[in-house]
Amino acid sequence: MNTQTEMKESINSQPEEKPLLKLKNVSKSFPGVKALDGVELDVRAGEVHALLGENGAGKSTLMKILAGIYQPDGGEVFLEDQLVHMSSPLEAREHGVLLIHQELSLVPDMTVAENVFLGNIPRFANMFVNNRHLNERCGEILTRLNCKFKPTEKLGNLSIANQQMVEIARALVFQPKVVVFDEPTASLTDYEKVVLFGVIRELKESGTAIVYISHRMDEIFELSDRISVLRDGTYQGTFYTRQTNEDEVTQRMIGRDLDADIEHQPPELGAKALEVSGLGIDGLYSDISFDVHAGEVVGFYGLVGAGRTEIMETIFGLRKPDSGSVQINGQNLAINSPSDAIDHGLGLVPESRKEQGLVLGMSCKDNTTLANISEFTKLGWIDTSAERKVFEEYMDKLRIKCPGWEYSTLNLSGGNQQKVVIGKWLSTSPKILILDEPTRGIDVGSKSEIHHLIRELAKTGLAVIVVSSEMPEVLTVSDRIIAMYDGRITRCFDRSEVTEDTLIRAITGQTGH
Amino acid sequence: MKVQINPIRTFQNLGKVSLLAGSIISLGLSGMAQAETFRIGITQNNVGVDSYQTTYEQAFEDAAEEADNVDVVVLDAGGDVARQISQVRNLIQQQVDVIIIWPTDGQAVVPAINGARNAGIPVVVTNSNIAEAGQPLIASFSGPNNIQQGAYAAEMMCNQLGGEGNIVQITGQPGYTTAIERQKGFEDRLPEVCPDVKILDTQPGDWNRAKAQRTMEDFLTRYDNIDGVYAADDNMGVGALNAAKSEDRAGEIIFIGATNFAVGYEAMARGEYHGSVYQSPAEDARNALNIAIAVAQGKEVDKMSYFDTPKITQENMDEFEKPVF
Amino acid sequence: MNRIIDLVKRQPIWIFVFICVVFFSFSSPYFFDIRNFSNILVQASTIGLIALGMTFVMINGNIDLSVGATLALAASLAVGLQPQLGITGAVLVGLLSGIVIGALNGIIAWKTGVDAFIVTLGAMIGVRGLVFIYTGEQAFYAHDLAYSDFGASSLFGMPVLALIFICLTIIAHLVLKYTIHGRNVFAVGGNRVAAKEAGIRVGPHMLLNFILIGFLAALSGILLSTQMGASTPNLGRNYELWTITAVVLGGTRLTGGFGSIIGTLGGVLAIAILRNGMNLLQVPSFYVLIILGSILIIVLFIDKRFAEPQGVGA
Amino acid sequence: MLQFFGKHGISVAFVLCVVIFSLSTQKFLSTDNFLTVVMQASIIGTIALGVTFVVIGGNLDLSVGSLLSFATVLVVDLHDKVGPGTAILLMFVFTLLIGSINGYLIGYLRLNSLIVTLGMLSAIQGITLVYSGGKNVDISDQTNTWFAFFGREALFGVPVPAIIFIVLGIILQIVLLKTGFGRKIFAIGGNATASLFSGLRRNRLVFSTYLLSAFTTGCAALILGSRVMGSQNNVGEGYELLVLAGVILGGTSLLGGSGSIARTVIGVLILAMIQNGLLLLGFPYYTQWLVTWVVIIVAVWLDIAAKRGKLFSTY
Repeated sequence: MNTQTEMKESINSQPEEKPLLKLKNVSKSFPGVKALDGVELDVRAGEVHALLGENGAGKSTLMKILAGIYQPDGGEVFLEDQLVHMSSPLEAREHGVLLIHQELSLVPDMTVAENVFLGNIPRFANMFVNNRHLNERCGEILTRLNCKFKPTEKLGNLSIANQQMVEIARALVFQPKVVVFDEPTASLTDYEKVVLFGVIRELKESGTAIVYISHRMDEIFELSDRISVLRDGTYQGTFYTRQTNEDEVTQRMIGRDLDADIEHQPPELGAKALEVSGLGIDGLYSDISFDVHAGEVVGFYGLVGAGRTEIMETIFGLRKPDSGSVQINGQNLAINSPSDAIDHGLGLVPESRKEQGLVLGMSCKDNTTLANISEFTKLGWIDTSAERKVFEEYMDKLRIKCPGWEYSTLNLSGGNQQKVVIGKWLSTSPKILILDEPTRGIDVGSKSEIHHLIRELAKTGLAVIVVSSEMPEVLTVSDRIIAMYDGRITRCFDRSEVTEDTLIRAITGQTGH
Repeated sequence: MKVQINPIRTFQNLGKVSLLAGSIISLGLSGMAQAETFRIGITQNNVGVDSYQTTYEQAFEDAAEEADNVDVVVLDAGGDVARQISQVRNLIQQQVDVIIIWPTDGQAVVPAINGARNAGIPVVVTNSNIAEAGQPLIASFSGPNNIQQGAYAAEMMCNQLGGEGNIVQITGQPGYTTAIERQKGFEDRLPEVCPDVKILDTQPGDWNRAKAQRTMEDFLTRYDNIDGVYAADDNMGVGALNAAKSEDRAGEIIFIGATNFAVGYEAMARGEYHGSVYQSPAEDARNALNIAIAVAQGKEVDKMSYFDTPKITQENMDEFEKPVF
Repeated sequence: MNRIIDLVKRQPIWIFVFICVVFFSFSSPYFFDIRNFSNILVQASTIGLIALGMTFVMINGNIDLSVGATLALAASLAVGLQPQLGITGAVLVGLLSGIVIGALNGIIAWKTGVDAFIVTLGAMIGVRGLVFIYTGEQAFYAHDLAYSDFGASSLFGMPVLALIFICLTIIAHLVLKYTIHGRNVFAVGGNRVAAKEAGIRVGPHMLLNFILIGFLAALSGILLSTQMGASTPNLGRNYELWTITAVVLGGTRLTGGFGSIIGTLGGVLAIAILRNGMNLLQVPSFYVLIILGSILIIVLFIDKRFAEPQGVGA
Repeated sequence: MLQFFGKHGISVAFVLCVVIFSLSTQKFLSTDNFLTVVMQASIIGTIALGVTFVVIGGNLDLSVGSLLSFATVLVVDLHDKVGPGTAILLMFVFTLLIGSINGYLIGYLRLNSLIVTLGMLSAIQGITLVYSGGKNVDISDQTNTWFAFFGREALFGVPVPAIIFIVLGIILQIVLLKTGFGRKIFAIGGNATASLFSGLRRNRLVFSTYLLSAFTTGCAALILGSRVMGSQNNVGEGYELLVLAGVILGGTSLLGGSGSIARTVIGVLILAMIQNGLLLLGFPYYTQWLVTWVVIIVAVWLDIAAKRGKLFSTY
């Protein structure tokens, strides 16, 4: 792709050798866990320094130390050769170190400008808000970022991607020396990524040091100058991006070889499990028709906001359609609630596992049996030992790393949390399983495990729908891919006929096949 | 002349929907008949908190219906001083001829009464008196002599105990003049008639039977030698009796109350309850209304218009009708 | 014109206030009268002053249940200490007591991280205990008539209490809308973590708002006691509930991050006008309770129907 | 240390209360007094059992005080009119009806529970007054009615109110921990959205928690009505906050998703002991309020501090 070559060229402009930010032998412990153990890092002005590691490897902890949210137990942080102690985000900011969160830390009810200047609002007479100055300065920054929205817009009305831009705008207010990006593309589509990368490139050229944290290997290789790898809280070395390759860093990161790519055999199609015809909700999506057979995986690919999640929620009984029908196993069924859906053999692994997937305060076992607790009860009484057996069965099958069935899901890593959610649905013995962004924010190792799992499930005769914003993912797991744009299905591909280019065209509305 | 449609009855017939309509009708009617009549406004303490106040309100409205020349505005402060003050303000603004006030608090309503006086509206205090400072401001007080009632209770207690013993006292709501006066009357009179009767403890029962019952339970746990209980009204007195009965100690204790309630009257008939003070809310209400009318007509009235509240005991209870509340 | 429509959309409670005014004006000859309106303002001022502070605290995502007890404490001190300290001294001590209780709530909420609901529920019970201990269950009377004269006085034909309420409402509106502190109130309530990481000192910020509401509750109690020339230990019971009701009617979101002083003023006036109007119509007090309760629920229902988009039932 | 207090703080406080009061007054540590404490706690405690379910489900119920007044007035008033059996039946029918209004507004219409139950607090008070016409209600023949069983009698030397409280407590603790219903209540309180996505019928579950709190309030009204053999219209005023204080003291989080009936029972008993002990020591009744203030905040603080791993918060 175009951008790739451009990026490669820009690296030729040699970054300065002197580190702007240097971490020496940094350690941090939490009760029972050693999160960081003797980590080294040096970041130079004008470079993009990628930080790579599985979930739980200590990236977030390191990042929070940089941003002054945590203080290290041991080791030193140098900024421009000065030893610094950053005991709060405020101090970190004063030192010129800024963090851009994975989970947006914005205030939805306030305006864009107020968010951009949060905690730093222009004032007069030391007490009052200088509204004109506020909006003008914000306007300048938005122009610099090529943003189309106004400073006075309410933040909550913006798309996730635009909110991400507001986060970045916020960092620019301080003319920072170091900007830390934590998974900035997690909720962005490929198209929006391009815009973001442009901004990062601009920052870099103006001499800012950038720490870029991501799970996505392609992004890291596209964007970064150097890569540092963490594993289990320990430092695994730094590599020049040009002199390494995906296999090497992956090996460093997970300490083992990833399974080879999934082989695709044409699926053994069973009966038509799900047939959707003419489904529509005014203002969200319209005229959605497709079917899924037992034993196949259908991928839904499109931009965030294309209506994919809403369709799945409708099928699952969470939304009422204005038109159309859903047939399951050839029967026309009215599904008015998730419990109806479950009764008819549907399962939905939702988009956001922390908000929609898990009751975080409950144990792994309790979460696993939540969707079909009635099957474990006799006259209202829960048969705990039957529950445990089922949980342990899925713990083995899905390789969930969980210290015990009583263990709270709150403390599991993202990948293991997602596996618990999948286990929950598998324990209901569904006929049709919908997975919405099943690997968002999950490290490479778990991701590949989940991909394998999806293929295996299809082989056992399950009908599977995978909604994803990542092209590699849909390409890896799907037998067929349905592309969506703006609430409509633009094209339906067989795996054999799909190319990256046609797929991109289909989801950006360029439907000239 | 009957101008006031009893809102409660009207609403019970018409239901909640026509609630406001009902009021409008009643107001319209009263407006038509206004020419020759006095408008008397009353703000009560807390109707519904016990039967005495509710019976009073009904008796007041009935008496107003019977009288030829009055039109009444009946308000209820719900026990909240601030609300009572704003109700007095509202009555001043409506320019009623006389304001009757049943004080939520003996002292806090004084400035409001002063405000009424400054607006040229005479004020009659009913049932529970206001503080000394307010006395020059009011036209009259109509109600029971609560100090006297406390003293009566002390005398009855003394008689029943035969001159010596240990007693506990359950008072009314703290800060409320009736409660303060009954306590004062009791505590002042007791040493005069019976120097050997000792008050072990005093706690409030807030005019509430359940609360008084609970307070008595605590007394019973704490003291092994309770010979008598003085409760500031029968409602609380019966609560104390209940507590003693459940501990099987009722037989050894003398119960004296005030404001004879039906439950107290019945307990007295069963021989479990020993003395009280007979006080009729209907008489209380009629007395207040009559004085207010007299004030409105410009007649001379007594500054202190007490109505009779005699002692009632097991011996003389046949002379009294069972209270309706 | 559009601005007016917009305002009505954002402040539905004012439509309700308007309807009430029209309705009562037609049903009672005493309602539409400048003296009645100033009565309503005086009546609204007690709950209203506390509600100003409550708006800050609730937009902050907190709540304060201890205001009724604080009000009683301040009133008792301001009246009870007059023989020793004189009016000015006693009033200052009363105001100080409100600030101290507010600061105590704020510091506990800040340092322990216990939810404000629980912190102030405890204070609501405990401060009432303090009132009873200090007063020995007695009502206090202000012997100096100047004290209660103040409560009854007027300036430019308006009762002083109403003027104080109006002035403080305007100031509170300006502070919330145009100062840095005001802007931070929304930031902290909208996203506490984000506010903290943006360098807003969340703890001290919330402390300041608790002090503000403590001060306003004390002021409200003292002004109420000037109307009575006295204080009673039971003063202000259930006021926390009516204050919260007024603020919620005014559109402030319970979870924080959204609200306005204008809305709160509307909520306070709505309750005061309803009470006043129903008094004038002689609606029996039993029904007043039912009507006020139902209106609260109905307004909440309407607000939810129109304010929130219908989406996934989550 | 902190972890220990977080986990067992409430039990420690309970033992501490017993020890302190026993050492300071001889009357405290006796079977009689203990039964008095349990009996006095039984009304608030019984209500608190149902409210614990509401709070675990992520909501609040401030209307229970008014509802207690309503139920007590109803059952006492109907006792003489239709006989005790029918009176109890009708009382439960109407109490559950009001509970279902709460449940409908909060469960099905999704209105905020604090405000709805605040409105209901006022409305139910009004309904009670309209029903009774503002008068006290009494049972005329207090000795010869089996209605006396609930509040005045004892089985094997244990007062019936205490038995109702404890037995109901045990049953509901089992329901909470061992049944699918209890599990689902934890789930909706812990994460309503995830529960919905897991096919739990949130509407119905929230609705049922309010039915449950109305039911336990009805049981409390039986005890109260039978003990007093009469009722005033404001008899339950302020109970909602005492109930809530007991639930909070028991460590149930107001955010929902965690809590326990057993700990609620201990919480309510501690409050009752503080009251009883201070009275026995001769302190005025209002000193208990100060102690309650301190105890509530310290208890919740320790609970949170244990979860946080640090005594002080960091904002």
